[in-house]
Amino acid sequence: MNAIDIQNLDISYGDTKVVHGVNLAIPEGESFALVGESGSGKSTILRAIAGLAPDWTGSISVLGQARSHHIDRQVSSQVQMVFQDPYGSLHPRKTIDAALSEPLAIHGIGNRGERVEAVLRDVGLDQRFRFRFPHQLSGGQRQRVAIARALMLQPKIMLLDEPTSALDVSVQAEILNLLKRLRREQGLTYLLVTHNLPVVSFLCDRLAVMRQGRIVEIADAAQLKAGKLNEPYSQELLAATASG
Amino acid sequence: MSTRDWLLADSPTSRMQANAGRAYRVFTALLRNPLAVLGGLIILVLVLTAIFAPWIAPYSPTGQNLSARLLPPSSQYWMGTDELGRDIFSRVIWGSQITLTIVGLVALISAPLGLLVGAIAGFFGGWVDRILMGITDIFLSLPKLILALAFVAALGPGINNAIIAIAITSWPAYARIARAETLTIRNAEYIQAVQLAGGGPIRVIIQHILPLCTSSMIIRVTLDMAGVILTAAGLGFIGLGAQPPLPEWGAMISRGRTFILDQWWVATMPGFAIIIVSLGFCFLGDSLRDVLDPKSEGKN
Amino acid sequence: MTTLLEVENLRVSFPTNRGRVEVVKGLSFTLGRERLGIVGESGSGKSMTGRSILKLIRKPGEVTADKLRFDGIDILDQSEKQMRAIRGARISMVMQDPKFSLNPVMTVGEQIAEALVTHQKLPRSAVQARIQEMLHAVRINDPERVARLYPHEVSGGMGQRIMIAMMLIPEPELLIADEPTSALDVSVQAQVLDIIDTLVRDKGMGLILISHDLALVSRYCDRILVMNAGRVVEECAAGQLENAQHPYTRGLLAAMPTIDESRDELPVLDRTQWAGT
Amino acid sequence: MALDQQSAPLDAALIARNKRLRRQAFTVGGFILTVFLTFLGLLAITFFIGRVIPIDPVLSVVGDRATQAQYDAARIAMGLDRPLWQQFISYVGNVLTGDLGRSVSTGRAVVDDLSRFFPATFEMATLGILIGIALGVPLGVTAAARQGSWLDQAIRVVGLLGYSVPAFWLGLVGLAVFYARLRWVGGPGRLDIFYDGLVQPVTGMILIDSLIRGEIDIFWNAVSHIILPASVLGFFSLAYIARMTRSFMLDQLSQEFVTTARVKGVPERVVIWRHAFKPIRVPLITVVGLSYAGLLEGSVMIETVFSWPGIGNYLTTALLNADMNAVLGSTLVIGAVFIVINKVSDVLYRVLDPRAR
Repeated sequence: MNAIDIQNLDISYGDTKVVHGVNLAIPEGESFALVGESGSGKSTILRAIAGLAPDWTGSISVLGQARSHHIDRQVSSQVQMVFQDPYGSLHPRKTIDAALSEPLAIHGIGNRGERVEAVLRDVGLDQRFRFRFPHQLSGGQRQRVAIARALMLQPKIMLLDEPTSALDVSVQAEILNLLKRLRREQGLTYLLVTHNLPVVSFLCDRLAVMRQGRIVEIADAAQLKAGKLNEPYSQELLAATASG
Repeated sequence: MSTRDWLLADSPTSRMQANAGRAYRVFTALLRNPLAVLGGLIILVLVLTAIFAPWIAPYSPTGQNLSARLLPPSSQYWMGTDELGRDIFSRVIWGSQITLTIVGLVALISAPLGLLVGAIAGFFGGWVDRILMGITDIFLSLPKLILALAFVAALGPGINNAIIAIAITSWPAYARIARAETLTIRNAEYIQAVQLAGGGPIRVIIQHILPLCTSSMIIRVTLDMAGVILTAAGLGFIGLGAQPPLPEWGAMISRGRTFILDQWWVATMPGFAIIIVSLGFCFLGDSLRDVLDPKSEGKN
Repeated sequence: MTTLLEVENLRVSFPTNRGRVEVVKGLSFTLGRERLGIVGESGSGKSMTGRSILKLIRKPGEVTADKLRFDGIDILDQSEKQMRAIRGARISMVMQDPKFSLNPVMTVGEQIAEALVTHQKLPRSAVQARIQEMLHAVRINDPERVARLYPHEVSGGMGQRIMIAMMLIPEPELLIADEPTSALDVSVQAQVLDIIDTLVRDKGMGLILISHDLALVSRYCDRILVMNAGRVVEECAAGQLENAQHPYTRGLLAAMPTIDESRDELPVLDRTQWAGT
Repeated sequence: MALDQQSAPLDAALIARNKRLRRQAFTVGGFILTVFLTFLGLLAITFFIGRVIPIDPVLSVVGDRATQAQYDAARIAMGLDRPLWQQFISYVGNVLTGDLGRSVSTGRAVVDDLSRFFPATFEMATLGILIGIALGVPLGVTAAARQGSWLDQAIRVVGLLGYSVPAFWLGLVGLAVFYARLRWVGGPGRLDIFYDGLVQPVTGMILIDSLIRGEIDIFWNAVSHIILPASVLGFFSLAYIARMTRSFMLDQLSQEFVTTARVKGVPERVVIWRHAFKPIRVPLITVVGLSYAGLLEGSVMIETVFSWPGIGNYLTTALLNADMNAVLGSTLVIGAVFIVINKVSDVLYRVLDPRAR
């Protein structure tokens, strides 16, 4: 059974179609990357899977079940998302504890104090941070909280939308290590959106290169590492990365 | 450990301590702002005056003394007397009750109404938004004072009708603000995160959107109170607000009009009361904006 | 090699609730007609360094230095009026995001013309000719049309090329480029940097390239300063970056994943190691 | 690839232009619709106030000593026996044909009254807004350019006073000081009594009419009368405009493109006026529009104080006499002007801002 199965997916924002006929199959336990420049539609696919971009046609199924066009409670315990901007993804007036307990409260899960403590340990945050407000944390610490929040409902699949692109290199390394360790320990499936090929090389097994709403090429990480991507556009991206 | 240390702790150990700490930080930030302190003091004095008016006022606000008509300010009559020999200072003191009632009731009626309408319109969007905001926009593109005047004219003069008229004309502004705020918050990633965790619209609106709207509402309502005081006084001045012999400040100025050239104090003194109280609300509102603005949150 | 810029013990500070905080803590370097890269993570003080050279730090910020000389002129001694004759004409700066650094209600042509006529009195036709020429130089093929556009009508990459044209048209001797490509897509980045590189070399200018990206700076510069927490921790020739000595620089280099990544875990900076330096 | 990079923005610009045209067509239609709906809303509110709220509109016309027969006749004559929606339609029809009923206190048609009184209000409010713009904009810009200076603080306090001083009180104090004590200005009314009625109205605005007729003495007399009420009104628009200008300017001055201008070596005067001020001209139009509309409201109070024969004075007199036709007529006219000013500033905003174009 595939973790995520996408067939003939078209997504629109208002009048404009931003994703055209995308097919993807991601087996359970894999770490898969969507790569492309801004406007290539890669984030939109994540949002459609999560239910945040409801205007699509085609089919999306998650763990064998067809996905509806909206957010629903069943799916929320299977799929969770981590956003790009660690400053915008935490409510400015809520403590870390409140942000982390909320998913438990929604699903009526008890024992919240202990679970919050446990997840903070998992993402490598000291218990001192538990009752702080987001503005008292650094960017990297906030991103750890965002990851912890996504883990609260023990999902199988994590949608990662540029999770390190707003962070400094040294902090990026910490978050990448954390993501890699969590995947190993909890057997997660990752769908990562990024424009950074080295990050893909470190974290992912396979990748799809996207351009203007279409998938140009699907390749193995080994191909990426060897610099052997097939399509000219993929080679362009590769060249830009190497020169930059 | 002192209370202050507990409040300012870097790593609070409970949710309550964290929230108390935040409230304390906002409070101390206000205390550092001289205009906020001044505004707060003025409003505090207004409230205390209204509560203790019977004990503060040296004379009755309505008792006439025709032998002491139109006396200039003196040590006996601090603000002089009016054409019926009533002590203006006592009347200004009692008038604070009327002003406070109007301000309080208008705020209590119009702010929650506007907040709710705006948050619902902003969150749900679509036709709900179009209908609610259509009504709001019609009200907003009409002159507030004139509408209030027309309403009072139809309802009949009096303080209760003045309050209703002002409240009817002031909620749309709050609905606009609440909607604009909701729209910016609605697509924030932390709201999407709650929705992804399965949180429904009621939870999102009440627990996440309203708390963020309220601070800008508090600021706006505080600033608007000056306008409400002026409108109420204007209604009183025209003769449609509080009716004689109630010591309403606008009505008192209206009475003093006749004497403005020779007995200036009759009209001037209640005017100063209006200005000081309005300025108090303005000062507090202006500095609340500096302190509560979420954009400056990280700085303190 | 002539010395263009001398900086000795540069300090920049800002007041906060907890007293004045220094964001640049005693920076020293000299620059000839060469390409110098300043690298650092956010908060390292690299942008403030660039802006203090142009004396753009406004109150309540404060700049002090034992020496801050451009071509023998003491920058800190210059009046605001004297500075205006230097800014644009002799030292110029390209900023991060053309979306914010171009005036939204002036056409591209007006903004470029302003940069030129502020410093040189020229007949109108000559101004137009120079603008066309400059837009060509930044590889814009239809300059007449582009000059009439408003900034919101051009893409990010083109916006940044317009910014470069605007900053180089009065032919300054030193260009400061502050994260000139971090708001752009990967494929456009190289193009923009190539244009800067070509123009700077052709005109024999000095360049200070400020960036968070070690690889990028080492490719486009001759010499590199690595900054951390307001101080320079490493200074070396761009080619010698692999042999960097300081643990912070080494840590940064190691923490970056590579395209042929085979490590199972990225080494993480141990910040206690150099906290004392 | 270089070629491709060149053409992509071109295409993007073309697509954007087409989209903009389509959006504009939609906006013109949508705009007319909103104006229409707003006017309908105004009519609905005045209808509601006039026919629904009063306990018994018939009684207010026939008086409480009328017989039952008289009462019923009046009720049918006023159309009150018909369903509410029919009454509303005939009300709208009346308004559209210029029939606002007869004023009980003046005995004339409300429309005639309004057209006589409107020019006086218009003249005073226009002078007021001119004073407000002429002083408010430079003060706001200066305050922002020297943020934190004593001048900035002073302008801030003036701005807050504009929100806190009752207009009628300021008018009274102004009369007491400048007219009664200092004798600098003329008193209440538009002219001294012995000039009254000497100028044949052309536009209805005395300043203009007296100039047209070449009556320089009357012109100066009119100036001495209008200057105080217009200045009082001007003070409020000055306060508002200065406050808004200051906050817009501070916002602009913190933008990155202002730094760009400074990097170019542009003089500070040019930085402030060309770079920071130019982008806010468009939002300032909205502010001026709002302020102008606000002055029409403010004139209600001011005209009462200065016995100024304008709509405000007419309205307050009607209010005290419970002359509902006159009240609703004035409300309609002021409301309509208010809507027009609001919508015109909206349109100007779209036309003048290159980003919205």
